[in-house]
Formats: sequence, structure tokens, C-alpha cells
Amino acid sequence: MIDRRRMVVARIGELAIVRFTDKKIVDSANIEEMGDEMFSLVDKEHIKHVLLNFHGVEFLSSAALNKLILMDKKIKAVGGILRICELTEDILQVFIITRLNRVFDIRKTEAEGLKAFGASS
Amino acid sequence: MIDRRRMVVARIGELAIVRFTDKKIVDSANIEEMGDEMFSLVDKEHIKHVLLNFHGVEFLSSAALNKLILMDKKIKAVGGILRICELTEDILQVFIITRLNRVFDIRKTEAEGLKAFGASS
Amino acid sequence: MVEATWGWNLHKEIPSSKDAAHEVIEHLLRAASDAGWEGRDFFHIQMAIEEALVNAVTHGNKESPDKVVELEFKVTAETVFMRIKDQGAGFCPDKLPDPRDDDHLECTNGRGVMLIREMMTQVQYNDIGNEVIMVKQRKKG
Amino acid sequence: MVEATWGWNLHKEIPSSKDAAHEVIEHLLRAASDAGWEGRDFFHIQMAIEEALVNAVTHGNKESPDKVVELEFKVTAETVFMRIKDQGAGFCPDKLPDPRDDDHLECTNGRGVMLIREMMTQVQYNDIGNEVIMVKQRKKG
Ligand SMILES: Nc1ncnc2c1ncn2[C@@H]1O[C@H](COP(=O)(O)OP(=O)(O)O)[C@@H](O)[C@H]1O
Ligand SMILES: Nc1ncnc2c1ncn2[C@@H]1O[C@H](COP(=O)(O)OP(=O)(O)O)[C@@H](O)[C@H]1O
Repeated sequence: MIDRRRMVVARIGELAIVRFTDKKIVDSANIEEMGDEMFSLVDKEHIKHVLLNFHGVEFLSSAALNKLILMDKKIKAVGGILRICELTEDILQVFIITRLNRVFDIRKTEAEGLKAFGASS
Repeated sequence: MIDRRRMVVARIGELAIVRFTDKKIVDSANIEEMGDEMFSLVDKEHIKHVLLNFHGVEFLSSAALNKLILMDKKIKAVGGILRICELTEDILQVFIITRLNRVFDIRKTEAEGLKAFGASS
Repeated sequence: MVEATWGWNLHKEIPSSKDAAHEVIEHLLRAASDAGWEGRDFFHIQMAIEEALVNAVTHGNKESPDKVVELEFKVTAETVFMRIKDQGAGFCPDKLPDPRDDDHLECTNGRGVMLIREMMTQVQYNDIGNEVIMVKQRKKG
Repeated sequence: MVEATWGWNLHKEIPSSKDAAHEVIEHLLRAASDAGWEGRDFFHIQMAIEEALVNAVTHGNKESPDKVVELEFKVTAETVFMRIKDQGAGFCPDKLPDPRDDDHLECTNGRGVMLIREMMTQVQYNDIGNEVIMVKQRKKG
């Protein structure tokens, strides 16, 4: 068992579904931990595809966006795909303002995210 | 007497001639002190004009350039003039590469610097 | 008197740490919430203060224990005023590359100032760049 | 064997502090000096390592005690090779504004990467931007 503090991970083969434990993801000590836990899925646990479920996350700052972009690069480097789902309206607007909705594949629900991967929960 | 560690200052009325004590001015704890000591000439000691004499300084990094630019702004804000002299060839080249030779009034010797202020030592 | 319309004020200095920053952000957000701010406007205030204060602490003061960040907040039901001043060397806010350009989209930095500008009614940096004033005005209607 | 031509090598990890950075810079400079580097070339090596290492420690690892900077140096009379890798999020080195533009001249940041590029024979950042390889080749003649 891997000890995670910033997220809960469910694995389906090479796909991981990630839920975050913090309501706010900002540039604090936690965000380094969040990044490290997320990156280790690819670097150490040989996960290829990831669905990030932001259910319960009410706020994130640009520091969190930077971590997501780095995660996306890591996943692309192993030939995988990163998808994002369950964004609040406000957070979705952040992706639109920054035009990061063009970088990330954003889905409304976890079910839709899984479907895009050809999986189901 | 003001206790200074990063520089020695000679005052002629509203003009200060500054010499640095470090051979290398790089982005370390010392550079903050250097900046603070330099800025306090304007902020606390009511100096208006400054001649920075880099005799003995063999190296400076971009962090030092940033401090000089800030100093220049502070001096301009009180209607004064900042001049620089006694740069080594290598350091002069840094000012040329960065085009900061267009921002600063650079003189070869301290005597020439003083003359530009209409003063003499 | 104009001053009398300001409901909640805070003027203080905090140490240059992210923890101290987030503590004071919580105070501000509670005051804003008490003054009736909610929804997207509240989210925008949260984003602006987070980005600006983290910038002041990290880029400005470089988390130096010898430097402080000066804060001034004024909150009413109509307006949130935030002034943040660090003791750093400043920067040129008008010369930042636009993170929305196609070529910059995957850059892992450089979105904070843009987000502040997009989300506030009014944003003003001082000459040097070590002080920013941000104002959020409640939308009419 | 090509490897045999490398006179002085160092491959190590250092903590993310400016003090640790400056300590290892002194080692490198001593090795370069021992290998006969001097004058402007020596100055350029000093500038490149200073700017790149301070960037790795501050912008990259944000001086975190949990992060290290990986260094690889190889010094001969002909070539100085420096590889610096931090554990940060990286950046886009090709998208930086040019600090030599008239409008940027008085900015109090943003000259480090440009100085490295001007002073080294070869500079290569990795995809993410958290690793840089810098090479200085002695001028012929
Ligand atoms: N208070 C500040 N003091 C000095 N530099 C700053 C400050 N705020 C922002 N900057 C500079 O502006 C750049 C862009 O800031 P921002 O848009 O928030 O993105 P990021 O923080 O991700 O780099 C920073 O990299 C930094 O160089
Ligand atoms: N190793 C690094 N990791 C992350 N960002 C970096 C790194 N090196 C440089 N940068 C980014 O590039 C910008 C420009 O760096 P530089 O030209 O050295 O100027 P300065 O350090 O004065 O800002 C920095 O503000 C920072 O945002």
C-alpha cells in the first residue's frame, strides 16, 4: 500500500482515477506533496493513463495548474493520456481564461471521463 | 557613524562615492545587505547623487545588475544621478551585452566620474 | 465621509512565508464572505489575493526572514480593496509574455499576473513593481 | 577513448540553498583555473554557472529542503561541460522576453538565461526546462 495524503487513487490496470483530499489546492507545502504523489503514479507505479476527478475541490491557483501541466507532460512522455473531470463552474472558467482547456481533455463527469478511456467504473 | 559591511562610503555634500568590499557580488545573503546599504543612502541619509566605484570587484551576476537598476530608479526618483566607474573589461562587457550601458552613465575612472558631477576628490 | 463606508479594514505587515500569507488570506476571505461576497466574485477575489500574495512572498521577498509584506485590505458589500507591497526588487508587469499564446500554453509558470488582471475590476502596479493595488467592484444589478 | 580526455569530473547532488550552490561553484572554478582557463572565458564560465545554479535553486527547487540539484561537471583544458538539473516544474526558456529590448531595459529581472546563452558555446535546455547543459569550448588560436 502506498501512503498518500493529498489524493485517493483507484487503479484499473494502467489507468488511475485520482481524487483530491484538499478543498483548496494552492501554493503551500501541500502542493509539493500533491505534485510528488501525482508524479509518482507515472514515475514509480507505471500508470499510463490518468483521470483526475476534481469533485470537492473548490479552489485552485496557478501553482496547481503548473503541476497539472507537468503531469500532462509526464503522461504524454510515456504515451498515455490525462483527462480531467468534475470541475466546478468557477474552476472551469480558469481553464478557459488561461486557454488550458485546449491543453487538457476536460469531461463533465467521471463516467464520461472513463468512457473516453474506453473503461467504465 | 553608520555601520556598513558591504561598502565604504565617502560623502561630499549630497554626493556619495561608494566602494564595494566584496570581490564577487553574486546572489547570496550578502547581496541583500549590499542592496539595503546602498538604498539606505537615498532612503535614510538623503544622498542625491551617487558614484559607484567598482575598483576591486572582479565579478558580478545578474542579481547585482538588478540591484543597480533599482538603485538608479531610487536616485532618479529624488532627482539625482547615478554614475558608475572603474569597471573591469569583463564586467563592462556584461553591461554592453545587456545593453545596460544605455541605462547607466559609465565612466572609466573615479576622477572622470567626479568630474561629470562637477566635483573633484 | 467616504471612509465610513468601509466595513472591514486590515493594515498590517506579515512575514515572508507562504503559511503567513495563507493565514491572512483566510481572514480576508472570511471578511469578504461576511460582507456578502459569494459565487464567482468571491472566487475571483480568492484567486487575486492568492496569486498576488504568493508572488510578493516568493518572487518579491524571496521568503527572506528579514523582509515583510505590507498589506492593506478594505472590504464592504460593494468593493474589495487590496494593496500588497513587498520589499523586493520589483519587476515589469507590462512586459510579461502572454501565457495564452499558443507557444506558451504548456509553460509551467507565468499565469498569476494575467489571472489577477482578468479577474479584478482594477489592477495597478507601482513603478518598480513591488506594490500592487487590486480592486473588485460588485457588478450592478 | 574520449572519456580519458576529461581531466576533472564531478557528479553530485547538492541541497537547494544558495550557500551550497556557491560552495560547489568555487570547486568548479578552481578546477577550471587549474586546467588553464582564465581571462574572459573564465569569467563567462563563472557567469553561466552562477546564473544557472541560482536559477535551479531558487526558481526550480524554490530552496525546498526536500529537493536537490543534480550537477555534472567535466573540465579539460579545451572544454568545460556543465549539466544542472533541478526537481522543479521547469519553464519555457524559448519564450522569455528579451531583456535587451528598449522597453525591458530597466526591468529588475530576466537577464540570467540571456547571459548564459551569450557567454556559452552551446546551451541546451531539456523539454520541461528543469535541466540545462552548458558547454564552453576554448577559442582556437
Ligand atoms: N512581487 C513580485 N516581485 C518580483 N517579481 C515578480 C513579482 N510578482 C511577479 N513577479 C515576476 O513576474 C513573473 C510572472 O508572475 P506570474 O504571472 O505570477 O507567474 P509565476 O509566478 O508562475 O512565474 C514571475 O516569474 C516573476 O518574475
Ligand atoms: N531552473 C528553472 N526552473 C524554473 N524556472 C526557471 C528556471 N530558470 C529560469 N526560470 C524562469 O525563467 C525566468 C528568467 O530567468 P532569468 O533570465 O535567469 O532571470 P531572473 O532569474 O532574473 O528572473 C525566471 O523568472 C523564471 O521564471
